[in-house]
Amino acid sequence: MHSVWQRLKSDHYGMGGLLVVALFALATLTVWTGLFGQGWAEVSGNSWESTSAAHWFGTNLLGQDIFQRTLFGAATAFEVGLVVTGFSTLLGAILGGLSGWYSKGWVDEIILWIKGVLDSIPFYLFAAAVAFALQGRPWAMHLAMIVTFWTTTARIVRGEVIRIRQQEFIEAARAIGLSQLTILFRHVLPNTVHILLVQATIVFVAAIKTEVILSFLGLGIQDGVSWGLMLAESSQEVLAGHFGNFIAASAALFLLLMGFNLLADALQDATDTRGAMT
Amino acid sequence: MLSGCGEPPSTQSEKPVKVYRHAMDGAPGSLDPAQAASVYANFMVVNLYDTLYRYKYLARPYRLHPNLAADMPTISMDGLQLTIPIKKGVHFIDDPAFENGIGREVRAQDFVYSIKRHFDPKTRAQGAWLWQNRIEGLDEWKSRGSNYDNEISGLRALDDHTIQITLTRPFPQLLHTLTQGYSSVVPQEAIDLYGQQLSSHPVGSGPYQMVSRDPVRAVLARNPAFRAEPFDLQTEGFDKPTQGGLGLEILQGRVPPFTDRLELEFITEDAARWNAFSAGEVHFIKVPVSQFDSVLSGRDPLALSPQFENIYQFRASQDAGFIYTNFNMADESIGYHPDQRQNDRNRLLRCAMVKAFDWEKRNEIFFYGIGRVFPGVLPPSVPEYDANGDSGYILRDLEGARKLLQEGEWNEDNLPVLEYGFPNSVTERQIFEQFRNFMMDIGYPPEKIRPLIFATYGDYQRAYSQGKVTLINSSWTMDYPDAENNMQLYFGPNAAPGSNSSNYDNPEYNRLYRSASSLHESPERTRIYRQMNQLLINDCASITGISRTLLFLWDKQALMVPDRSFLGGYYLRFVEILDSTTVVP
Amino acid sequence: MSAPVLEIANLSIWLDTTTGRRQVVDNISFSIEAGDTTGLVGESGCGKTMTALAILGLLPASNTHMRCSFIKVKGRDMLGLDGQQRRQVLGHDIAMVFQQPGTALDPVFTIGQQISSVYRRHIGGSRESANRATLKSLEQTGFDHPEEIVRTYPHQLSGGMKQLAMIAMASICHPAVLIADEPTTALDNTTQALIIKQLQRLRTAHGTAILLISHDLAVIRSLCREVLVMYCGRLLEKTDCTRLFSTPRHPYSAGLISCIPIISPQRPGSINTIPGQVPVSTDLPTGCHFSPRCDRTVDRCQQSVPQFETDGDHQVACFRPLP
Amino acid sequence: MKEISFITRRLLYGIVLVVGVTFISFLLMVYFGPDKTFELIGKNPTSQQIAEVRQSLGYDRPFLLRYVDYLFELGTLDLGLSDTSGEPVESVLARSLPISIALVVPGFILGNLLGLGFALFAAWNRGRWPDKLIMGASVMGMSISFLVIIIVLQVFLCTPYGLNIFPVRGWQVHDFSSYLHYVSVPTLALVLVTLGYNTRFYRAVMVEEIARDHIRTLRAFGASSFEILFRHVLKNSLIPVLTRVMFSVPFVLISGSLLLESFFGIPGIGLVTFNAITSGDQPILKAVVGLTGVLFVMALTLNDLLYGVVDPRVESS
Repeated sequence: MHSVWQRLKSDHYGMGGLLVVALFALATLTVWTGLFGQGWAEVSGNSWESTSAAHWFGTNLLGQDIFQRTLFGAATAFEVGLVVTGFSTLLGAILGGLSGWYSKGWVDEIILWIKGVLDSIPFYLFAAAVAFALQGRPWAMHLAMIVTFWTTTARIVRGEVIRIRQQEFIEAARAIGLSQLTILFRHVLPNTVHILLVQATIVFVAAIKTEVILSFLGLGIQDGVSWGLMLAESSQEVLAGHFGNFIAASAALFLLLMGFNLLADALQDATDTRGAMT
Repeated sequence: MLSGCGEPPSTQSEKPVKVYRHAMDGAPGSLDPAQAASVYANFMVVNLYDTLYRYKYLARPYRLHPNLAADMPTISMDGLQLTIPIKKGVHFIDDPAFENGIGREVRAQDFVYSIKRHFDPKTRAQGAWLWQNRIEGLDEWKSRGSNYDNEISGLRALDDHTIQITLTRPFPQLLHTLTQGYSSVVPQEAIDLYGQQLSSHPVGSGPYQMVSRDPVRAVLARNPAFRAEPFDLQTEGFDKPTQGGLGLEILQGRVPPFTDRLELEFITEDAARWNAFSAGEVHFIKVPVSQFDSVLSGRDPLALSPQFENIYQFRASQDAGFIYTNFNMADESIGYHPDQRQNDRNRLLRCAMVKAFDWEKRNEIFFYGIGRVFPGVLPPSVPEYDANGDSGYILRDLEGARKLLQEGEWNEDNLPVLEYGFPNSVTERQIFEQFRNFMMDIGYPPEKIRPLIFATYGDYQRAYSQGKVTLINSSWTMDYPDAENNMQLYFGPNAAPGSNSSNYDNPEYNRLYRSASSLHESPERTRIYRQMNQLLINDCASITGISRTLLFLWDKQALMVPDRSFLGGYYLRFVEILDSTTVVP
Repeated sequence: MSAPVLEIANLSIWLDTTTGRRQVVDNISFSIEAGDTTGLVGESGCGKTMTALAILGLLPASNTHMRCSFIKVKGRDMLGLDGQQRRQVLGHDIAMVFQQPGTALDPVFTIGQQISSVYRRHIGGSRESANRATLKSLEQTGFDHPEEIVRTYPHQLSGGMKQLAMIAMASICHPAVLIADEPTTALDNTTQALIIKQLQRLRTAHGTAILLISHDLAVIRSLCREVLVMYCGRLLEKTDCTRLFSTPRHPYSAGLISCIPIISPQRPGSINTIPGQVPVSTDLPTGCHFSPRCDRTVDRCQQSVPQFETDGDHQVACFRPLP
Repeated sequence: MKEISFITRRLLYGIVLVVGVTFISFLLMVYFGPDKTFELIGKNPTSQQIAEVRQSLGYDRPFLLRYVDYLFELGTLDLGLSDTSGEPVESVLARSLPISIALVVPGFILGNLLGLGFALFAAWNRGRWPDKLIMGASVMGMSISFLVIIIVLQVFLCTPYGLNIFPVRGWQVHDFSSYLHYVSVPTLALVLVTLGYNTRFYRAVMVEEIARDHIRTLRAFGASSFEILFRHVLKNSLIPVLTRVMFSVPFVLISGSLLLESFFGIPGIGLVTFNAITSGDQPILKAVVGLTGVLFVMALTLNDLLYGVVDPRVESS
């Protein structure tokens, strides 16, 4: 991990991405700790006020402060990103690990079947279905993403576990009589951490993008603000000449996604040991 | 035409096709008259089918006029028996459902059959409530198994061209119900052949027939066999001072429908609809509120911007309905409570919330400030509207609201958690957020007013129909031009799942409603209605209401007086397009 | 002897890694004459393969740097040729056989397609003549049923057959020089012998000069006339094959030779090793790279780099060579 | 024989998958799904009327029975009537599916071809400025939301606030020029949103292929860049490329067209699905999910079979 950080540090684009992500994370923290963004719901001005010292990005139709809403949107994006990434990575690691460890066995077959089924349902339909089934529950969106996003992680982990399983130190662990699951969780899965890290950044990006689209469609966030909701409002507003919501939400979204994409790239390069071969 | 200028002869012989292109802000669902519940479906159904009566094209207030009926009904002395003659020689359109594919004559029996359908569970009909418990023998017919061979004493065809309806009790609104798309005449042959698919395969005798339809548009073509009834300005209620500038005079004596083809575009997004109109893709639009600012040059009086004056006609119209937010009175946290003290406290809370509600701001943000705010359920569009009514109910009074809260010993900690329901949409969410802001101004903690969002309108309806929503944001569109239609919204027995979504149940109100139900519009009834309205206000059962001002804009090429309320789709047959000689292949 | 067909002068190669740039080949020069066989021997990672790739101009441009006075094939300096001209030389005048026959052939084309496209590229002519040449080349390389082989895909052949097919491909244009990079490493003993036999046939039949790269002295001895010993990117000894085995002069060469397991019932299990380990190329010792592992090291060895001392045909880079 | 057993095995697996897909989607979308009862009911209903509507919608029947019916419907392609318009679901699909195909095909093909082209160019110039430029642009492309792309394109190309040269909505296609008129902006949007992903994916594939030993062999034997790229690299990368293409077809058709069609008011399968979601039209939802599942499994199976054509290694393994 230390060498990964060393290599990452030498990647300027990656560090740039990390900086952007860190800035957004900081903004999120200020929202969570109650420093900023608390006035997202409050009407603090008139409709369509332009930018001013009081309203940095102007106000929306209701007279709410767009800057505060953008900040809160960042917190929403991070909240969804963290929860979805955390749980789907965990699920992907465990199920992918089991699947790879018992590959060709019935455990593997069942996990592959579940994976195949989930992969076969168009995502937005699935998200809508989950939203129906969990009518109005705020975590319906999270659940829909977690349940579908683990499959890619699991596929990658499975391949890696199959590879690691054939290595000598695993034979050694077997030879000294460790149980199957102990070997898997103590010795095999920890060796997939670098893959999980890269995959987690990719999932994070996907989660944010999906959150925005689901919220846009009204299947996402319930009470709160999301950049997707701001875009949904703006899709009608831009034709009436009001660009505040649109510019704020799309710029914030672009910056954060760009940051994450650069970081994901850099992480991938930094953890890829093949590049170092002669 | 350009005849003699070297045009190929074929174009001379072909009559140019006149097309009227209309933008609708929603798509109809089923086009089976028995299922024509939405404004949009009704709008189309009355063009595809015939009803016994319609409203006069130009007369305001709305006045009934025979459509398929040959005349107004003959009514018995007790007012319970109506005899209605229908026109002879009216034919259904040609369709494979009929023998040899040729449309047969429309008979009185068809009308009887069409009303029976609403009482047949197989139809999945939605109009039964109009006639339920009103017509002699109809409900019994249903309980005996909806067998079409069984006769109904109160709904009979005396001969092929005479209908007799016998009522169980006076029903002043009956004729209005016979203008509804629900009451359209449907041939049994079509049901036999198409069954449920009649909804996408209309077979009627209206002025138009269906050409094609998909989720974004429908095309209707003139029914060539539609009865020739020359247009008469006087009969239709032409009012020269208000309607003189529209050029309708040239239509006198001509035979509607004036256009050959209707192209109805279903454009739900405001922006897209406005774009389509600006680009000249449609002749007519109900202007989205977001564009009011660019369309109008003044609010009082309403005036069109100079840049549009030369190309568009313009008309403002009061929506036949209103928008309001009900408290769920069946919810003990805010409505009726068995404990008298708590019951009073709840009323104080409701009244405080009513006072905290800022109608001026609501009107300004969502209705461009030109909606009409009124107290209760008697909007300006009904004659019973009281211009001198209790305006305190719709004025914001934060001080007063706080006082009421104090009186009820309400504070941040003991205020109940309220769930504000709405179906998923951007505007609904904004309306909710504004509502929450209004309440925050009297110290209601925002986290105690929670959104309850439903993926579909049906799910929202189900939830409040089962009493699962505390604050119910609704809009009511009147079915017929009679205030009775509004008063029934708070009639106790109509509680959820009925239209009384507030579950308001005031014995006095119920008694007055019953006593007025057999009355036609009259000073006595007006007095009773106003009294009921005041009861509602005193109980603070609902934050109500606002009636939208609609703006219609249409191309000067089109001669028309558009309508979105009771006349609805009936005006389409009278639309004329000038110089529009688009030949459609 | 005839004129040299392959001459390399002052070749140095650097490789960029995440930990920085490091030198992997340090100023080596040698030449091979027509019909001659030269072995390049050394431990894995000493720069043998890099040298071979440098000759063909196949070093990856993105992470390697090369400096060289000239690389002449049949007298033409490859470094002075443009891409088009160099492609005409590659496969025609100089060809290469790779270490991993399993991956060196394109899996989605048949053997026939791959061999005949080399012929058509360099010799031209019709499809039929290319097919004929392909069959002939395969037959000469020892395939009994070449007409079946041309239709097969690489994965349908064994490793040895793939390597033979590679040789058929390399020899179809009768190149003047053939570089064989560990051609037998991945194969079993009998197949090894078959490959060596084919290489010998090439030399005798077409006068092809062969540069055989291997870490296996036994293979070198079975084929080569001359041997170059390489260690950490430098040539340490260059001599006649028989002389190297009888009287190695560089201590490293001597060590290498003593490491060859001698299969004899009298002395079971006597395997010598060179003490110490090959240094990491990022952390090469100053002076003679072998000095830390050498039992004859003197101070001088750690201070300056020994140059080739010429003793007739026997060249050695050592301050204290073995007698 | 081997091939037949291979195909049967694939098909069997496909059926098992379809059962899973239909079960999950049925459970979520139908059993716990939207309820149209109160939308299809008249005002002031009696409890009897509510029961009648529920019965006619089939809501009152036991879960398993409804599920089995669903499988039967899918199997016989007798998909019932839309709860909203009353049209047979088959005819809704038959009308909307071709529109969606016509809508997404140009963007899909262009997005993949351009992606392949850029990827080849970048991979061949790996590490040099064309590579960096293309990769940088791809990352930017990947970072822009589909929503933003659509809104911006619509405003700039389809409204009086921009160039106003394309229609803002609709699909009145009757000849090729009107097709171009309606398909251009959605195509552009689709290309912009997929190009970044495609380029990166294909470049990764190409880079891996170019690094293979047999490419070095080709260069050692004097093959030209053109021959290497277009004959060998391309053919070798066909498997990952085809896999990606095959697997994205059902999703582009449903998910991709969902946003495009609802924004541009195009009456294709995406809009139909969107409307079905927002109005709770279960027969349509059931059909769309079921058929996509089947389509996906077919793509999966076809993909495996195509491997055999493209990669000689598959048939014997």
